[in-house]
Amino acid sequence: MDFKQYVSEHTLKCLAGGFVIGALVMGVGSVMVSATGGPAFCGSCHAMKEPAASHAMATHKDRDCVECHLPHDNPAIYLIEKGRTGMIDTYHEVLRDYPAHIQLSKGAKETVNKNCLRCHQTTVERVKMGAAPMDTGDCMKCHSRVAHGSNHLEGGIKVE
Amino acid sequence: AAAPHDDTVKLAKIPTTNNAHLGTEAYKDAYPLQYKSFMKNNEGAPSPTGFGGAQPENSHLKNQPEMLENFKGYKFAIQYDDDRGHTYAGKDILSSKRRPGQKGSCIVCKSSYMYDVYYKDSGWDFASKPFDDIAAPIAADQWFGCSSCHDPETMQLRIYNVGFVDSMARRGIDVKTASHNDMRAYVCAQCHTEYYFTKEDGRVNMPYDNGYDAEAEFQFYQSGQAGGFQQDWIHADSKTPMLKAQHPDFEAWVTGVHADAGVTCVDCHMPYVRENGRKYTSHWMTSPLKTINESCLKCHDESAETLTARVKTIHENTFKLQRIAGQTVSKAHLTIQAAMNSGATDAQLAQARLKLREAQWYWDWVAAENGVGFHNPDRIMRTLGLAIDLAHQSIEEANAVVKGSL
Amino acid sequence: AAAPHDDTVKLAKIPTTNNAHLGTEAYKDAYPLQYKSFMKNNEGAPSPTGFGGAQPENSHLKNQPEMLENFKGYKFAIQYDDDRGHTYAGKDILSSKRRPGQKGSCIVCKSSYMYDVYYKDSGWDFASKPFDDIAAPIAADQWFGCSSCHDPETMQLRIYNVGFVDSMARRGIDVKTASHNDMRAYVCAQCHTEYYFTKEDGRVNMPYDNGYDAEAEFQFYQSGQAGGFQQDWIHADSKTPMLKAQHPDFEAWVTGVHADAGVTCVDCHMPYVRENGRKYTSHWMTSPLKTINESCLKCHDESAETLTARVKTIHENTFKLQRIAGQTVSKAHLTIQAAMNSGATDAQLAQARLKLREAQWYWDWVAAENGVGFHNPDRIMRTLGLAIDLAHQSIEEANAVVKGSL
Ligand code: HEC
Ligand code: HEC
Ligand code: HEC
Ligand code: HEC
Ligand code: HEC
Ligand code: HEC
Ligand code: HEC
Ligand code: HEC
Ligand code: HEC
Ligand code: HEC
Ligand code: HEC
Ligand code: HEC
Ligand code: HEC
Ligand code: HEC
Ligand SMILES: [Ca+2]
Ligand SMILES: [Ca+2]
Repeated sequence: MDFKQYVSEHTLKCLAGGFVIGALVMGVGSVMVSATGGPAFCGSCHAMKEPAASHAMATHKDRDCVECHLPHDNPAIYLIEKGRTGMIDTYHEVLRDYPAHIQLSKGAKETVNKNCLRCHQTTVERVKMGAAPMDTGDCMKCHSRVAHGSNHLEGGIKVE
Repeated sequence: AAAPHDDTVKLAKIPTTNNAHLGTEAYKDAYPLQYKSFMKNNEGAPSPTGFGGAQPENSHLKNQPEMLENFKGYKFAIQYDDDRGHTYAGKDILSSKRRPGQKGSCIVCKSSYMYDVYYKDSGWDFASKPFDDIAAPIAADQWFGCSSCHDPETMQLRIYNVGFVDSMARRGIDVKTASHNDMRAYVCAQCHTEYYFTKEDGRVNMPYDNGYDAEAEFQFYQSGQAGGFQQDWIHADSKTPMLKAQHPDFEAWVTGVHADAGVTCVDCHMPYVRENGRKYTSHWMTSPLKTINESCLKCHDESAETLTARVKTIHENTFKLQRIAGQTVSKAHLTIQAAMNSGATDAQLAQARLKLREAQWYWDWVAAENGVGFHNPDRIMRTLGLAIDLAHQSIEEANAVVKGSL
Repeated sequence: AAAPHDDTVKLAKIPTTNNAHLGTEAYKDAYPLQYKSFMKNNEGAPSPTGFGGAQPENSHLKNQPEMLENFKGYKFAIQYDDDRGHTYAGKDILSSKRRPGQKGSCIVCKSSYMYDVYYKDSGWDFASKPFDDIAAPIAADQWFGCSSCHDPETMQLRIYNVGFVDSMARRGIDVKTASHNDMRAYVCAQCHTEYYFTKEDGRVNMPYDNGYDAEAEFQFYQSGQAGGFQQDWIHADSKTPMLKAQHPDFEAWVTGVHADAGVTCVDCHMPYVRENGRKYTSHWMTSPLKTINESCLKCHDESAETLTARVKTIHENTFKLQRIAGQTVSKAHLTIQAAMNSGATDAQLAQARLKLREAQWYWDWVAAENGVGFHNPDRIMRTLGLAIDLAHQSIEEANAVVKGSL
């Protein structure tokens, strides 16, 4: 029996499992929160191996995943979002139905962009994108590789 | 839509006395970084690829002598140079041997005086008046200034060339509501495009109605969509009614792979640079390979050498076919002339001339485009392939009229 | 150098009785994932671009009827189909109307039987023997098997086509010490390349000595570097000694933008895929657009739609010039034939024939290449531009001989 079959026959169990993980993350204290935001934890999933490996080669290797991928407007939203995305991730990880190359959803892009500005506001504040990055096609239009290196390197695919 | 920095950058009040706001000096103190980099347009360095560059007197007619034949009977056979920095726009039109006899419409893409003074006052009236009268009041500093791209009051990007606004409107595109990213191309497109002067009132118009490529634009001219305008001149040797193509940089780019990815003229030709850790927009609009780090490597991971070599390869492939196309077109002019000398009638030569007109249009579209293929390699090469085929067909046709054919 | 996943892949002992190791069935249990995906090569789906695809009886001769004229007098005018999955390699050569009369050399790229049995036994001797004799012992399963790319003992990638090894050596490249990345192209290149059979002993050789492009390869054949080999056939109508170009996929790719970046055939045509979270190499070698997520989006940020549309655009631009080139070449054959009928001598037609030979070579180089432009757009388009120019020159020349010219 393959995973897909397993999950479709035990959908409720799996969702519950995902929920428990999400709830755990939300419920446990700040120690747990910081322990589950870095490459070691995030990179523990199959789906996250490639992003983690490419992140390890990038200029931002010293920044935790959540520095970019979770909203930092206020702690409550941070925790809710962490739980919500954690459940989605877990669900698809178990199903193994995620695409060969995961791409950021629109909302996830906005989150990342806001986080770029969190650190780099001063650098960009005198040019148009300082106030509204999404309008210029976003930071990723030019800097998509600062965080995850690249598969475009001369010499072919490095991250495999 | 297109504020260059919304609330983040201090807006300065630019003086308007003597139309100082149409120049550059008036902005010097308020925007020293942009001003300083704009002045780099005075530098005259060659390009690392050996194509283009910004040297003075880099004559197309010398590098591609077939142009002397192809433009025979038209001003472009007298002087036709490679473009250089924006700061030379006024100087170069005033000293060009193509200037004498021109109309006011020629100032459209050389100074926003066109809009801020003449158009605001009396619409396109200036376009049909003698060039020298229209150019006289424009001071050296006002030929190409910050106002060519910025609204002097808000410093937002703007399109002052009303001809471009109207032409885009006919395609259903309202440039007033364009996204910020699109504005980063339109602000260049208003000048870096094919255009013609309408027969009716001499205004500038673009042949975009059927599409942006060379074939769609040719169809525009052929089908009477240009109103009374039918040709730029009659060729001296072949007596063919000819079209001159002018710098379709925008049209070449817009269907290419970079436009697909939302990469605009500004991203390559005006990259962000830094002073004291803060970004500003480079105002040195030149070959991006002179600033390859900021212009290309922010998106590309190839080495500067690999990338430069690739651009050069594209240039070489393009130029190879461009020369063949141009020289075959020359031969077609001479063949038709020889047919005329042998007594062929206009009716007999109609087909050969029509093919020559189309062939030259395709060749010129590429020769006049400034990316030497890079802005859209396979599209440009297709256009050259058509030129070569049609020019030969014209030669064969003219021969057949006089000599018969197998 | 080229271990597939080095120590991570468990090595199985593959039986060699009856040369089972030259087939696929013997590997089924040891490597089920690769075996299963290899069997997908039996699927016959069209490509999303409308070009290429893997349908049976997708006849080039029907889609480009000009080929009937251009290959007149040669087997390719009888049957010439688009390629399909590797599992058909044996079936298709055995049923091809081009088979009768061929030599043993034809099995080189259809089965590693060539190397593992014949070559190991007595070198290139098999190459000049009758095809049917040489093919007889090869079982259905052994025509194209895992051993076409893998050393059956080590499962490392290997190059068994000694002709390719020798030809690369003449360029100073020792494929035995190639990097793993290079092997991911060479393993395909050994078959997906232009080749000829030497006059001397019928062995397979590649015309790489002067470079990989169509112009360098033509120069190779012109300058006598191919030894006694001078032409593939004499054209039935124009009596021109012709060259047939064959699938120069490797040569097209190797000077292109993807090769620059180290992107190999395997990266696109055999992407990594997953089963139960573990990666393996897809062995369904077909249009990468059928697996665009794995093949392209791992590197590209554009959407699947944008990317497919872009490939299609490149195909369309290429095919537009390819048809023009092919049809002009046809016309040249007929024009030279007409000149002969009007009494022109071989000496008078020498120039016209030489130009036609070169023109057809360039056209065919692209028509036989399988990427329809994508593997190297501007290089391919340059090659077509040259074909169009030369074919017309040939027509003009032949006309001039008989009719004179202006
Ligand atoms: C400095 C900011 C930053 C950090 C730190 C970061 N990322 Fe990303 N992440 C990005 C950006 C930017 C993208 C979009 C890349 C693109 O568009 O190609 C992205 C994309 C992704 C994607 C979508 C797949 C892809 O490659 O585009 C995943 C999954 C991901 N990140 C996971 C992670 C994980 C796991 C970590 C920690 C190991 C991490 N990220 C650390 C900024 C960051
Ligand atoms: C349980 C395994 C697992 C863990 C742990 C995990 N991920 Fe993921 N992640 C996945 C899967 C599976 C997907 C693909 C979901 C899909 O197909 O939409 C994914 C998708 C993503 C995306 C892209 C989502 C989108 O819609 O744009 C980001 C960003 C991401 N993960 C970041 C992280 C970060 C940050 C962490 C650590 C806090 C993390 N992941 C931990 C399995 C995991
Ligand atoms: C948590 C803080 C933080 C976040 C979030 C962050 N950065 Fe950075 N960034 C840094 C620091 C610190 C450096 C200096 C390099 C270093 O020491 O890691 C840096 C360096 C850079 C550089 C220069 C180095 C290079 O790779 O070219 C760029 C460009 C950059 N960041 C862009 C971005 C973008 C775009 C994002 C969002 C995708 C982003 N940063 C998110 C902290 C951050
Ligand atoms: C249109 C292209 C483009 C976009 C969009 C863009 N950048 Fe940049 N960025 C650049 C270029 C070019 C440089 C390099 C300037 C230099 O090296 O002087 C740069 C440099 C930087 C640097 C400084 C790097 C260093 O070495 O110190 C940071 C930080 C940065 N960008 C952050 C951002 C952030 C945050 C965003 C989104 C709000 C963004 N960028 C959007 C083009 C872009
Ligand atoms: C050929 C067009 C053009 C000309 C001429 C021009 N600019 Fe700009 N300018 C731009 C573009 C494009 C931007 C980027 C705007 C954006 O993305 O919003 C820009 C941005 C700016 C900005 C915003 C900050 C920054 O660096 O991005 C300032 C200030 C500015 N220009 C001042 C000037 C001054 C002063 C002059 C005359 C010396 C001038 N410009 C001439 C096209 C031009
Ligand atoms: C629609 C905009 C537009 C109009 C109208 C226009 N130009 Fe230009 N001109 C340009 C652009 C853009 C360039 C630089 C690109 C190039 O040279 O290809 C240029 C370059 C030039 C140059 C320098 C290079 C050369 O060709 O020698 C001269 C001189 C010139 N123009 C004269 C004229 C004259 C005379 C007229 C009127 C008949 C005119 N221009 C009308 C846009 C325009
Ligand atoms: C008002 C009309 C106008 C606008 C707007 C305009 N240009 Fe130009 N451009 C010209 C003219 C005219 C020249 C030629 C000047 C000369 O040769 O004397 C030129 C020359 C150039 C050159 C050649 C410089 C060299 O080094 O050879 C580049 C590159 C260029 N423009 C890019 C741009 C870009 C990018 C934009 C938009 C940000 C832009 N232009 C907007 C009219 C314009
Ligand atoms: C992806 C990058 C890119 C984009 C986008 C782009 N260009 Fe270019 N452009 C180039 C390169 C590269 C060259 C060739 C420079 C060389 O060979 O030195 C070039 C050449 C030119 C030249 C001639 C410069 C010279 O050296 O004489 C002009 C003018 C020009 N481009 C205008 C434009 C305009 C207008 C647009 C937008 C409609 C545009 N470009 C979009 C990269 C770009
Ligand atoms: C903002 C991002 C960006 C910038 C800036 C940029 N490119 Fe690109 N370039 C792309 C994208 C996206 C593609 C399409 C292929 C891909 O997805 O990687 C591409 C494709 C190319 C290709 C292959 C296409 C072809 O026509 O052969 C070349 C070569 C290239 N770029 C060179 C350059 C050079 C040179 C510059 C600077 C003058 C430049 N690019 C600037 C994003 C960019
Ligand atoms: C047309 C060439 C070709 C044929 C035929 C072929 N393979 Fe492969 N195979 C490859 C390539 C290329 C790789 C990737 C090797 C690398 O990068 O090291 C590979 C990899 C493998 C691997 C290593 C694991 C993996 O998935 O990357 C195994 C096992 C394998 N092949 C088995 C087989 C079997 C069994 C057959 C016959 C059913 C077969 N191959 C037929 C080209 C081929
Ligand atoms: C150097 C390798 C090589 C040699 C030698 C070779 N082929 Fe092929 N053959 C290929 C490749 C690669 C393909 C698939 C690509 C293509 O069809 O363009 C192919 C495809 C075919 C096809 C299917 C498509 C079609 O053309 O109808 C037939 C039949 C065929 N070959 C017959 C032959 C015959 C007969 C010979 C001997 C005269 C021969 N091959 C010699 C490599 C070769
Ligand atoms: C032993 C010779 C040989 C080798 C090695 C080889 N091929 Fe082929 N290839 C062929 C032949 C022969 C055909 C045509 C089969 C037919 O049409 O009957 C073919 C067909 C194809 C096709 C067409 C499939 C379709 O769907 O239309 C693709 C794609 C292809 N090969 C890619 C590759 C790649 C990638 C490699 C290397 C990993 C490779 N080949 C290695 C001989 C070879
Ligand atoms: C960057 C990706 C890429 C690389 C690298 C690449 N190809 Fe391709 N190949 C393509 C695409 C895209 C097509 C067109 C497919 C279509 O239109 O459906 C194609 C078409 C083909 C076809 C015809 C398939 C069909 O549908 O009939 C063959 C055979 C082929 N390639 C062989 C090769 C060989 C051999 C190499 C290496 C020497 C190679 N390719 C390198 C992407 C690639
Ligand atoms: C391993 C990385 C990789 C893979 C896989 C890959 N590409 Fe590319 N592609 C590149 C690079 C690198 C360039 C050069 C431009 C750049 O640097 O972005 C490029 C350029 C391109 C271009 C612009 C060049 C041109 O010729 O117009 C297109 C289109 C393109 N790729 C399509 C594809 C398609 C379709 C596929 C899948 C069949 C594919 N690529 C697979 C890395 C890759
Ligand atoms: Ca120039
Ligand atoms: Ca096929």
